[in-house]
Amino acid sequence: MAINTLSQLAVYSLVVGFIMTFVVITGFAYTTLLERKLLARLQHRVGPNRAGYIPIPTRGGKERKLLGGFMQPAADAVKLFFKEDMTPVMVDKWTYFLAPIITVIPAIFILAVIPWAGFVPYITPEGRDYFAIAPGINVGVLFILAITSISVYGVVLAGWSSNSKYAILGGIRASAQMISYELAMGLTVLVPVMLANSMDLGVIVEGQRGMWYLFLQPIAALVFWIAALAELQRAPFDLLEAEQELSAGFTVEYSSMRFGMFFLAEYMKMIIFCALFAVFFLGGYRGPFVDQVPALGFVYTALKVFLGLCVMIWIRASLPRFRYDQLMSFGWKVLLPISVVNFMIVAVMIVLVEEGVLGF
Amino acid sequence: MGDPLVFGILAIVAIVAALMMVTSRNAVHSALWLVLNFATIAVFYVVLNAPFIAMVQITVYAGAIMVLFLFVIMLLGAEQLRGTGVSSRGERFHQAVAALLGVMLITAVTLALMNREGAGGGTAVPTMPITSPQELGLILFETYVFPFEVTGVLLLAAIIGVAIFTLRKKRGTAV
Amino acid sequence: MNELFNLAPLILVFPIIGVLFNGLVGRRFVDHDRKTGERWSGWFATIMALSAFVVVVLLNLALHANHFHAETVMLWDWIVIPGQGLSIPWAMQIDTLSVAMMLVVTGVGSIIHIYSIGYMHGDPDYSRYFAYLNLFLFFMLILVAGNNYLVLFVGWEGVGLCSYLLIGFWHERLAKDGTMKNANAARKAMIANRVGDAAMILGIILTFWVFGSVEFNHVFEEAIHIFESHEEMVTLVSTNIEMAFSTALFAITVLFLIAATGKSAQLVLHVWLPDAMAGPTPASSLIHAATMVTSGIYLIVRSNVLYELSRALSVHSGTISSSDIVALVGASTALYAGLIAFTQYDIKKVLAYSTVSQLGFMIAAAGMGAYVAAMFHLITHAFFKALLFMGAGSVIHGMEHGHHEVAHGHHGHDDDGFDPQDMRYMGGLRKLMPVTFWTYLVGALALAGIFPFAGFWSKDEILAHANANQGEYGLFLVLFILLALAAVCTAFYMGRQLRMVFWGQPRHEAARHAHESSPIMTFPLVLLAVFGTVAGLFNLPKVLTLEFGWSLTLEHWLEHSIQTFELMEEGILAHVPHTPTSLIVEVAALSLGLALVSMGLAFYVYRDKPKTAADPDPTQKIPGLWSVFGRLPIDSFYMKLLVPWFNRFSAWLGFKFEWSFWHDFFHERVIRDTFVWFADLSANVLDAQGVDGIVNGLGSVTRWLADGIRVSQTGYARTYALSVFLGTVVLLIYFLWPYVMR
Amino acid sequence: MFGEIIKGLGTTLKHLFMPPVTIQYPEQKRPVRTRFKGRHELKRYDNGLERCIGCSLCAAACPADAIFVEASENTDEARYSPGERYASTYEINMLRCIFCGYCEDACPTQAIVLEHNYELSFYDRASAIYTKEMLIVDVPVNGRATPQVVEPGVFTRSIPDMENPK
Amino acid sequence: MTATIDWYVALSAILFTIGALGVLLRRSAIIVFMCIELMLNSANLLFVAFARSLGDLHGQVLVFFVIVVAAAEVAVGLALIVTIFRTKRSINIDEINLLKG
Repeated sequence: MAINTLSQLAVYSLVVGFIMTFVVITGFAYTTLLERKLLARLQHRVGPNRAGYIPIPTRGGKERKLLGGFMQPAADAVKLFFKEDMTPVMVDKWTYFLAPIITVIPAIFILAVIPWAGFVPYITPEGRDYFAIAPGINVGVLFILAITSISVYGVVLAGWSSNSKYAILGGIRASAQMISYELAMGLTVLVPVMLANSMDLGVIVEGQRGMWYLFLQPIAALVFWIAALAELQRAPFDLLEAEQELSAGFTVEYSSMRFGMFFLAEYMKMIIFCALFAVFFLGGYRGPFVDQVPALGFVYTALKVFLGLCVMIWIRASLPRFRYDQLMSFGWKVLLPISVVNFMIVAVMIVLVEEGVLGF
Repeated sequence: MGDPLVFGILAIVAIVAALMMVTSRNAVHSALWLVLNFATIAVFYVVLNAPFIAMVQITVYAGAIMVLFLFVIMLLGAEQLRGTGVSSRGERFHQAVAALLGVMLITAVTLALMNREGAGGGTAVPTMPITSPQELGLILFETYVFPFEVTGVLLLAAIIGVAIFTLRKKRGTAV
Repeated sequence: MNELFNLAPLILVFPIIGVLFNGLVGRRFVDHDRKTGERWSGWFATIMALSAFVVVVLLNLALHANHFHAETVMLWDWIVIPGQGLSIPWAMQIDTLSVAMMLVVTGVGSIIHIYSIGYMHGDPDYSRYFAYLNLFLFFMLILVAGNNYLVLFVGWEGVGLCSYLLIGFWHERLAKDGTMKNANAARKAMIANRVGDAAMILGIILTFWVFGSVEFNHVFEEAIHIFESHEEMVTLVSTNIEMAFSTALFAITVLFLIAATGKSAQLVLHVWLPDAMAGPTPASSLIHAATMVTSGIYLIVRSNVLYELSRALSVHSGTISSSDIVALVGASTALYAGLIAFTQYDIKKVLAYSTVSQLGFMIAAAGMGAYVAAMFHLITHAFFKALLFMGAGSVIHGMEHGHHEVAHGHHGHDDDGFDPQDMRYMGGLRKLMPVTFWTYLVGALALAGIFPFAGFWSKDEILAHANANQGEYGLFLVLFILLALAAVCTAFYMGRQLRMVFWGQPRHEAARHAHESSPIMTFPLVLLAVFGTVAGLFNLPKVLTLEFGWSLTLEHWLEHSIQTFELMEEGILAHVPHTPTSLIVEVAALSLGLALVSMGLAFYVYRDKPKTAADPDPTQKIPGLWSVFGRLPIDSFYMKLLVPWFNRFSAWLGFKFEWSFWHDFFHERVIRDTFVWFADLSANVLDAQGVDGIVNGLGSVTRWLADGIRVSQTGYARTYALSVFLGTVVLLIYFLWPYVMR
Repeated sequence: MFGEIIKGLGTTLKHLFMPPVTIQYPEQKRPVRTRFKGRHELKRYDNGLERCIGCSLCAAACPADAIFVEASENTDEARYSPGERYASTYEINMLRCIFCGYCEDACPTQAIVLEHNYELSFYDRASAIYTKEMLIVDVPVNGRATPQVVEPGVFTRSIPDMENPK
Repeated sequence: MTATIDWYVALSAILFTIGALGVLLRRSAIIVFMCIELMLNSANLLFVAFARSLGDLHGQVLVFFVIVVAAAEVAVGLALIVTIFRTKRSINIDEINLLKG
């Protein structure tokens, strides 16, 4: 099926988009399970193991419970859907309703440019560079930065419209944090862009044929990872939900599936940022034999995303939360200077190599 | 330069958003409508084969400028004007003149467009490939490198200015 | 042209940023919060120096990429007089010679910056010091980077200024006899240097007159051109005076030599350098040992074409050439200063005379035509002499701390005339300050010319040069003997110093309590010690038949900017003294042997002397040494004969001419009275009636107009916006009118 | 700073490979400590008579005001407890109770004791009020259920010396 | 049929007029400010449309500059509004008439 016309493109995008969104939403559900289970194990616990186990009878009348908890996400979903959806009296209605939606949409948007695999012949025989909803966009990285900057709205509006002090404090904290770390992240993302000489994520992945940028630019990778954690509001940067101070930050007045949508957005963004980290620094869908069997790309991407998620959860289990002023000064006085200097060094090195003064 | 259907839908969204922005009572709602308007214009940019500018539009306008607006509105608690304020003399006159000028502007542009040679939209438009950031960057850093540096200085001046404006002395009143 | 050359102006920009920072705001930082302020002030300056160093390294890479071809980076037209043929650009010449100097200046400079952070800790004028240091780097880089004599002269004066400022850094300090020791030392340096600078100005003027330009390349091309065409006479620019070419060349080169004797402390203008040790030790290390004082050598090496032409002309006519004078001055300075160093007790003064002596070596080498050897010795000397000075600084620091501790231990313990710089109070510091000791030892061995250290190779190259060419040039035998004796002296006084400072028993309580300096001071020492050990590799000669890949690196490197080599290849110059490219074993063995014997002798003579600080020095038994050299003959000559007469003349000028005639008569009567009369006229007549009337009238008119117009200013932003919008619409309709009305 | 972060991550990673300490609660229960203060129980004497005499001292001692006691007269035909009176109503509001144990201390007959049952859960507020029927323990093996018909004059006095009535 | 440059000119004119009327009619300084942004955007749209129509990129570069300048302007403007609010406790631009003649 060659894609020639606009309508075919639209159909392709719709189909792939639907599939990817479905996959990621399912992934979201099981990421919550992964988080709960792994966190439990890191803390000597077992985690949820009641919903949906496979009973295997053993001798002696007892039964072993296999895969305990694999229906837990479904149970959570059912719970969230059937909880009472409360709307406080003094909220700004329209904004209050819009905020969760505005939070989820950017998370889904970023999906569009992520290359999940190389060129897969069964789906697209010709003309496509890699498998994504919108492949071959020449401003892919900018698109990501743009959409990330949009996602502040959900937080700000949720905080403001709830008409609650906790909520607005949480919202302002969260958005200040996101804006601060966006700078460092944007500057760091430019490092792979410069190395690959393109903003197309597929080209960036292909640029890592020889060596992952992680090894070429460990500092950039570290800064990106830290900034991504801050952007996701994950531990140790999860100030907005600092339970001790703000109860739950901007989500405090939300309940039921509206609250669930904030949750959904957070976990989808976790998956997406892990995928981005893989694309920028871990060689994306590339791995052994991927040139012969492009479909392997899905497996490699999934593996790398899984690895990233595990590291995120591990970090959450290990590190205590930052204080707010520490967070801000870390972002502005440490991370930003490091990324600026690193950026400048990389730029100078690239020029020197191109001028032939330095040779590799 | 775009399907008429696409243009129509986008144009209607843009105009409605602009109108709602101007007429909303609540400043936060105004800001949100303006964000919608900016997003629509960004889509226009994509339609006009300028994806880089579209992304800059979203990043800077929607992502930075409007968030700044929202911050200020929320921090000042200035969603709505308090009190009636001073009613200036000749309020009606002012409004009438403003409206008249607006109508004149649109009329003039419409008349000019209708009377233009080859009006009516049949003109052939030169095809332009989708702008790549590289091309734009080359122009920016070769032809316009001096203005580019000047904008850098401008931004620096703005940063310093803002810092001085909003700096509160430890003691005493505001500036 | 490689784009990297465009970075060249940055080497001036970075230091000047440092100067501005430390000069304008550094002091506030330091006064506000001592600890953080010092960190900011010191490290900011250091980072600026390091940045300049990085840029120089990049320039170095650029030269590599450019196959060592020199590049001129034009900054702006500096002095242009249209129609007179005078056009002096402010341009930077980036060639191998200037980059070699820049590497030394910024590299050693950066290390000394780091050292200073520790050394100057706690000084009330911390930031002023770093401002001076960066200013010095700025001017020094102007000096070595300029592409003409005038820019070089700007740097020349600038470093002189910095030298003055840094020598007098503690200008309030008084000596024990109440004289303003430091301030006087600074003045002395300034005045001694002025003599050389006057010669420099004359030399530049003469250069311009003879060659019509001051740019190095033009001057040299023109000189070669005249030489080749065998013109006996040259016409000075824009005059009709004619002058013999050989005379002109002789005059120019001798004037430059005098300039060099001023800056590089050669006979008879050397007197300022030992006194300059009053400044902070790192400054002595940077300015008065490693970089500034070598600018005289740089000047001569840079002008090598003129000196070689002069030599060639004199060979032709059989007279003594200016190059020979250069070599003689250098060699005799080397020996003279070396002998004086025997009689000094101040640890820094010994090093200062040693510097004078080593500079004599370099000047002698340059005079003998061994330009590469001169530069080689300059570079190695920069490393180990900076190391020695900073080591001495570390020792002084340790002694001061020790003294402090002792003084705290015994309250009311009176000061017994203790001087932390006096070697007679030291002794046995080997164990107490191990890092300082080992690095100092490396520096001393390098200076004395002991085998694998850097000084051996560079000094040996000079001696070998003198030895190899003595058949052709009779004078070189004399030079060889003088220099060999100077080398012996070097080894002896370094042995003496090592023995007195680091071995034996402590001769004062302070020395017993001395302790090692902080890591920020010892780290630069170690760094420089490494360089002092391996710097010989830069220009290793071929040994017998062995030839290493890196042999003669410096020579191959400098070949591209010392035109003498080209002249020789092109056959324009027939007789040029040539440095042997391989090691001459006899000379090397002789110099090494002499050095070892001399050093051993020093260790033997001082094995247990002096026992106490008051003991006489063993070398006082040598007749003539202390009675002649110990009394500093040239200093005494200046003080006894020149200064009193000069003072008398100044007093006459001051009292009679300046005061009686100029002030009392001319200013008071002629100028003041005339002015008073005129002022009276303007104030009472012109101003009161004419000007005031006009101004008041204008004021009334303006007020009347303003009263009318102010009604339009409602103060409402919207009204103004409305008028702007009105204007917009009107303009739009005006432009669209042809379409609208069709 | 980074060294410490890596150290912390290492510590948690080490714990990933240790077996979990979780106890599968409804199936497995951990025994509580002997002095654990759980739900109250109203005790009986060996012969089946209730210890509580309805004196309301526990209600007076309760800082949370969780106990309500109403006393009635004993007769020999329908005897609940030794002595004159018994608690005809005894209610504890478990939502108010803070399990401080003051009632235990106040009780003159050691009738009320905080035992080890901690599984207290309710679907509504009303069911959080535990009545006497819910609190009182089962009749001991050799005893009889209350009210008992007893010989007159035997149990005329309540028993403050904490002994079973003879 | 395809959308031509005329359509964009018309759309831009409409947006510009709405923005201008907002500036003239609203009293809240913040909304006035937002209307100015709207006017800038209508001009930007026209730049890009003409860049497309004329087939050269300089229009887009200009838009880039306009956006940068707008960012600086908003930062300073909002700082001004905050400062004014601190002293006057109001952002009604009709109350800010110190320059009245």
